[in-house]
Amino acid sequence: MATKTQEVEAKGGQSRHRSLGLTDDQALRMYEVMRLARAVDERMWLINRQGRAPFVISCQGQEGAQVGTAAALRPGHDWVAPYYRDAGVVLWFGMTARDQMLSFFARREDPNSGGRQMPGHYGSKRLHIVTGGSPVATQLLHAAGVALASKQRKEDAVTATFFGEGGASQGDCHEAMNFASIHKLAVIFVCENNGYAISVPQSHQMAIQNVADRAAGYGFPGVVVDGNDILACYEVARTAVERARRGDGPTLIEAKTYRFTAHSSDDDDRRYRQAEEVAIWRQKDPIQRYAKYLRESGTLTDPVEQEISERIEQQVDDATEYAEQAPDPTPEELTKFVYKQEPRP
Amino acid sequence: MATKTQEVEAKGGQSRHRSLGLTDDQALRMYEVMRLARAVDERMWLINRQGRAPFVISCQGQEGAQVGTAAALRPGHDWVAPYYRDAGVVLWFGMTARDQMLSFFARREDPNSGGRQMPGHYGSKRLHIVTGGSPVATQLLHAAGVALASKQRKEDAVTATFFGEGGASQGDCHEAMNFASIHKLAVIFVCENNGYAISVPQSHQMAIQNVADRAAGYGFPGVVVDGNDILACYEVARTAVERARRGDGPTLIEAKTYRFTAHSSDDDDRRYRQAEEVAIWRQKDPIQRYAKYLRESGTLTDPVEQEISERIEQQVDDATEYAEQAPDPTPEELTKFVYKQEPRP
Amino acid sequence: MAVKTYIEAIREGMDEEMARDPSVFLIGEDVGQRGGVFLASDGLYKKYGEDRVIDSPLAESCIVGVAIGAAVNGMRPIAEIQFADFIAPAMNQIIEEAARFCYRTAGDFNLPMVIRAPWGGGVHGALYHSQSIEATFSHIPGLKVVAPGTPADAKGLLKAAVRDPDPVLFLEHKRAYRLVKGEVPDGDGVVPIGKAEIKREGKDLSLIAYGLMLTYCLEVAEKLAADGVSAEVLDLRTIKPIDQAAILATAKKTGKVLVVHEDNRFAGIAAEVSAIIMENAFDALDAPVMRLTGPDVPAMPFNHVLEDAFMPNAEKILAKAKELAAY
Amino acid sequence: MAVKTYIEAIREGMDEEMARDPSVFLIGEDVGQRGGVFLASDGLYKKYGEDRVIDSPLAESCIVGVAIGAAVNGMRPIAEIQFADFIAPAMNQIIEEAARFCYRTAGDFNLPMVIRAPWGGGVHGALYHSQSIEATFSHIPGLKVVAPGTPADAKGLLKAAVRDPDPVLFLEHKRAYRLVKGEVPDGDGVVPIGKAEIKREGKDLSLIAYGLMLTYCLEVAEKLAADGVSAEVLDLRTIKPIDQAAILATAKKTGKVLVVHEDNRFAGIAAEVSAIIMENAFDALDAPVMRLTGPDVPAMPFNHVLEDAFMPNAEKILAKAKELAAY
Ligand SMILES: Cc1ncc(C[n+]2csc(CCOP(=O)(O)OP(=O)(O)O)c2C)c(N)n1
Ligand SMILES: Cc1ncc(C[n+]2csc(CCOP(=O)(O)OP(=O)(O)O)c2C)c(N)n1
Ligand SMILES: [Mg+2]
Ligand SMILES: [Mg+2]
Repeated sequence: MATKTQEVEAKGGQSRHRSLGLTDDQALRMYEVMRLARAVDERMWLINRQGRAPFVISCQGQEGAQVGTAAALRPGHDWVAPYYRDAGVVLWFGMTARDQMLSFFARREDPNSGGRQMPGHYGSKRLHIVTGGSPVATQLLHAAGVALASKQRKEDAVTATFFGEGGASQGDCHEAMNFASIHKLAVIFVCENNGYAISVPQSHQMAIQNVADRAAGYGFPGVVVDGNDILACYEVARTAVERARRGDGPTLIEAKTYRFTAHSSDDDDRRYRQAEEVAIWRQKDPIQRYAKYLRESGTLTDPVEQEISERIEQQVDDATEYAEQAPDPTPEELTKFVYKQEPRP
Repeated sequence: MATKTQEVEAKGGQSRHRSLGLTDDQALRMYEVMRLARAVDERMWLINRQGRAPFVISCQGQEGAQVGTAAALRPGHDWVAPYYRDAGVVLWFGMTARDQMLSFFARREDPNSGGRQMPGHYGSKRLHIVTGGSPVATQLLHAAGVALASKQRKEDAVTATFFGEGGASQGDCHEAMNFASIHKLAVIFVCENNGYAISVPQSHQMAIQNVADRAAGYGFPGVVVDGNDILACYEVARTAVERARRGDGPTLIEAKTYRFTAHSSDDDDRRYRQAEEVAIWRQKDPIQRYAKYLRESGTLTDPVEQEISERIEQQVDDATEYAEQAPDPTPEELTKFVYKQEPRP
Repeated sequence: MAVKTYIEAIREGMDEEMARDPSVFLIGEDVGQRGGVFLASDGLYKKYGEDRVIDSPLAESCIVGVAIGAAVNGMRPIAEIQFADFIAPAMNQIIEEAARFCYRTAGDFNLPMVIRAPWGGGVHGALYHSQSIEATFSHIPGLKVVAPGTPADAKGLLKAAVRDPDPVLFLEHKRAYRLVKGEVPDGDGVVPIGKAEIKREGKDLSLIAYGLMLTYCLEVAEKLAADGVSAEVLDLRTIKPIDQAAILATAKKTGKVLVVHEDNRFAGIAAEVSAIIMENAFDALDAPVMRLTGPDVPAMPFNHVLEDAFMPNAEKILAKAKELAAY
Repeated sequence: MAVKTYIEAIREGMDEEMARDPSVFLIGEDVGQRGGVFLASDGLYKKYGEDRVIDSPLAESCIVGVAIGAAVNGMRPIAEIQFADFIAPAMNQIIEEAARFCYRTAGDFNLPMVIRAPWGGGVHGALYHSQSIEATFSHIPGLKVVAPGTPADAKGLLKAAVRDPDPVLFLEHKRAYRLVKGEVPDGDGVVPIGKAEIKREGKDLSLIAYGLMLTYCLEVAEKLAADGVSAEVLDLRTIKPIDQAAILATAKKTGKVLVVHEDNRFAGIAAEVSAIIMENAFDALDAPVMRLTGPDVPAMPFNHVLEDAFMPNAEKILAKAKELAAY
């Protein structure tokens, strides 16, 4: 099956982003958010390896799929129910490097959870990011519920939810897609298929090539897209968003991608992945690829690149310093917020 | 989509059963089991309406799908994991009218459960009928597990599991089909689609026409068949069984059918079904239809019909009498068999 | 005040809350056109339309998961699980998601949602239409669990549950639906979550119960009175958060406590009540706290002999209460 | 006898059972090539092949449901749930199916299957990699629940679980995996399910625990001895069926009991132990049975301050034990 990418590349050529209706500024913002997601992540690994923080879980390699799809949404108006890799999604939706680092160091000020959850467990009511726990695929049903509420109130918000191809094996995935389709809900299901659920390769997870093929069994479109081509991701997401806003129901987008790191800082991926395989995918780095396109299309110049790099460096430094020094919660906070009794401290 | 039935009818004409490799005797046995299932069920309603037993749940209308598919299996060698409507399946697999009535009256001798479960909750290790509880769709995973064990031991047994289209909405259905396909297990998924989950019509259960279309999303064939045409059901099941025994993996058979009665004796289907709709389907009674075929093909004569009727009448009378007088369990049995400590009483 | 059945009170409670607040809606299997398999929502589909009374697919995780999402986005869903016995497919959504939303976000998210579940036995429901689930869910921090015993409490607690900012598991005893009748105050009689109530004053011993067992305990108290034993009956009403003060007050008052429930015994609510009294009123006890509960058997069999053997009833409670009184 | 870690003992136990009986197989997420996320099954995939060490899709209901079916058809599956926190999607299969197969068929079907689940906290696992689940599952009749505290018991109970005719939930404490070491008998040392063990004799008070808490209680007993308090330490080992005789024996012997667990308090195992003692040894008590447990908070936060605040440890146990001793 030809991927969307090839089509888009054929169509758009050197000004693909403009032919997709993206201004240069927008195209550059997408680039910067990808890079910021990557930079924060890389810094986390560094700090983790120095023993200054116990746990990292990465977005690296999947930023194209994340930022590309998220960019088709309206932050603050639309909703996202992301999963733990979706640094790119939540940064697009308004989280900051500081937020990321506060969560990484599990500080009291961590906006996701006040230091209660592991990094990667995003949530912010203000930013319309539905809180996520660790059990995979539960968020697909939450997304359907959020979209149901929008429909009940006749609002045009779209809800996008993100998950790995591993999560697609869960019963909740089936139930969510079925429900969203019955009610023609404005949901976009984004499967970031990186080929593995921790160590388990796709061939042991399913007997099909494309998760997207399941959409037909629910009565809505499924599309496969090159997840490392941010503009291709943007394009299919934009189509899905339009469809959803029209009231025509959900779309399943399967973004074929790869994770560059081990599953998490607790994992050793050499036990189940060949170094060659990882190397091949590193060649397809969505950031490099997009940078190349932006340069070739004249959108990204050296001075701009320089500025972006400096901004990111500065943000990551600032965030790290700020968060590392930020206070921990006090032991008394342990028993707070089991129920919604009190205002947030 | 053209149903299998039409094809089969076109192909087989007046001696369809012989062209399917069924002897006259086999064809008549199928007829008799359908009729027995129906007769036992009708008697149960009678007794229930007289207040002599608290609960009935019926096979009526679905006997063609049940006996047609079960007849493609080898009782005692193959396995079934049926659901509560599958009187036709379990009678084909060796249960008797007495067994049915013992369960109906919840007697100690009830082979399914010793009087513990409601009627329709079949189970017999000896007969290779996997015990069923009430939660729908759990049995699909059990069937996958039974088939996995057969595969692990390199045995050629096939496992068929049966469920309503309502059950197909459960996460377990997804997980079972996915797993069975990954391991190419010898499982046949038989969905008896009667258009309703209690009161909820198919249109509120899914946004697609055919449950069978989901099979593609797992990588195995899905077929739609006229569930009221027993020979068509037999044919598709036979194909599925052959495929399974060859080691080529599962098949999903969706038998379109209808239930003639309310969901159970506790239900009032007039709250959600039009009398006309029920009447139309009664015209398509799988037993009448098969009888007509058997007569027209010269397989069923008046004397044979007479014999069958007498045999059934006698069995149902005997079973009712025997079971109604059979002893209840004693209160002491309440606490037995929480664990497998003791031999069966 | 008018006399109503327990199920009428619940239906009225839902109806009034839906009329009061357009963000309240109902979702579940057969709740729409059918009006629910017990007719708890009879008439609401006609009155409020299919957007507010949603017939879901046969999928409990879906029902609860969708309700969570809707609650996130400003609605107040009432999710019906057709029988408590079928709540297990939704446990991941209830235990790992709903119960933890508030805590895991340090209060940023909260879920105003109700999960209604007809529960309990004595209705020839057999192993899968008779179960008690309160211990399982009460053990989970972040959930509130309510189990009214009277029509007035059922209606008042349902209203409280709908208005509560947190997920509430609302247990409706199936046998109480039509058996239990009582006066229900007119108007907006909200009964607070977390407050037990003494349903009968007494001084010799205390019977602590909830749900259908309340009815039986009141019967038993009447019989004990005839024998000259004065029994106090404490109706927990809310199981979680439990009203520890009320439990300790009655324990200290009478010095003898019998806790009654249908749910299995091991690590059940009676064990918790016993442990609470042990820790906080040990010196006030004149006898050990006793438990009369369902046995540790998977559930109530279909056969009536076995069902009766499982089910606590007035006779069994009376015998145990007499044992306690004589201690 | 050699000294081994807790996780080595478990790995050996599986290995030996798989070697002994060809019907034993392992199924779970990442159990194959990866050897499990904790390496509990490291090497088994190579040794026994992919038919007997099955990497399942990411679907817990599938893992357990398939194990049930395989057990029906003559196999003895060991199903691994990667973290106890992720068992909830399988609850319907465990509670409503596995636990009820034997009962609902009056013994015709039984399920020889083990569900292994790494559980407990103190490993920076946060809300979803720290949970305790024993109360939830022990409440369910038809399941056996085992929670060894030493390598020898871990191996011996694993063997017993594999050979048991009924479904056994086998809880492996994550923090014990590498922290807890001990002598493990050579040969086929099966430890019977359902038997507690006194791990240290004493006469002034009893500490009752299981899992990782055993290690802490033994530490505390040592410290108490230095203070002249003789503490008996009873290791439950099996939580369900619970060894009531052993509990009552130690309670009657010392008259003072402290029950310790990480799991949430409300209707937890400590409540059951307290209620059992209340009912059967009331007159032998010199003090109320006390509980030291995890608080009723959804689970252990990631931040180390909050994690420490949640987790019972030797210091907290010691303080409570002194309170009990002084009662
Ligand atoms: C219900 C559940 N079971 C197990 C886990 C443990 N776990 C965490 S991530 C993961 C693999 C997820 O794979 P996938 O969905 O493909 O996402 P990816 O990490 O590849 O992006 C597993 C098994 C979990 N989080 N939730
Ligand atoms: C998990 C679960 N939820 C709810 C029920 C209650 N219930 C029993 S049968 C049924 C409808 C089943 O519909 P379908 O699967 O289509 O089978 P049919 O009765 O139509 O043959 C429902 C909702 C159940 N048995 N299990
Ligand atoms: Mg993946
Ligand atoms: Mg149906």
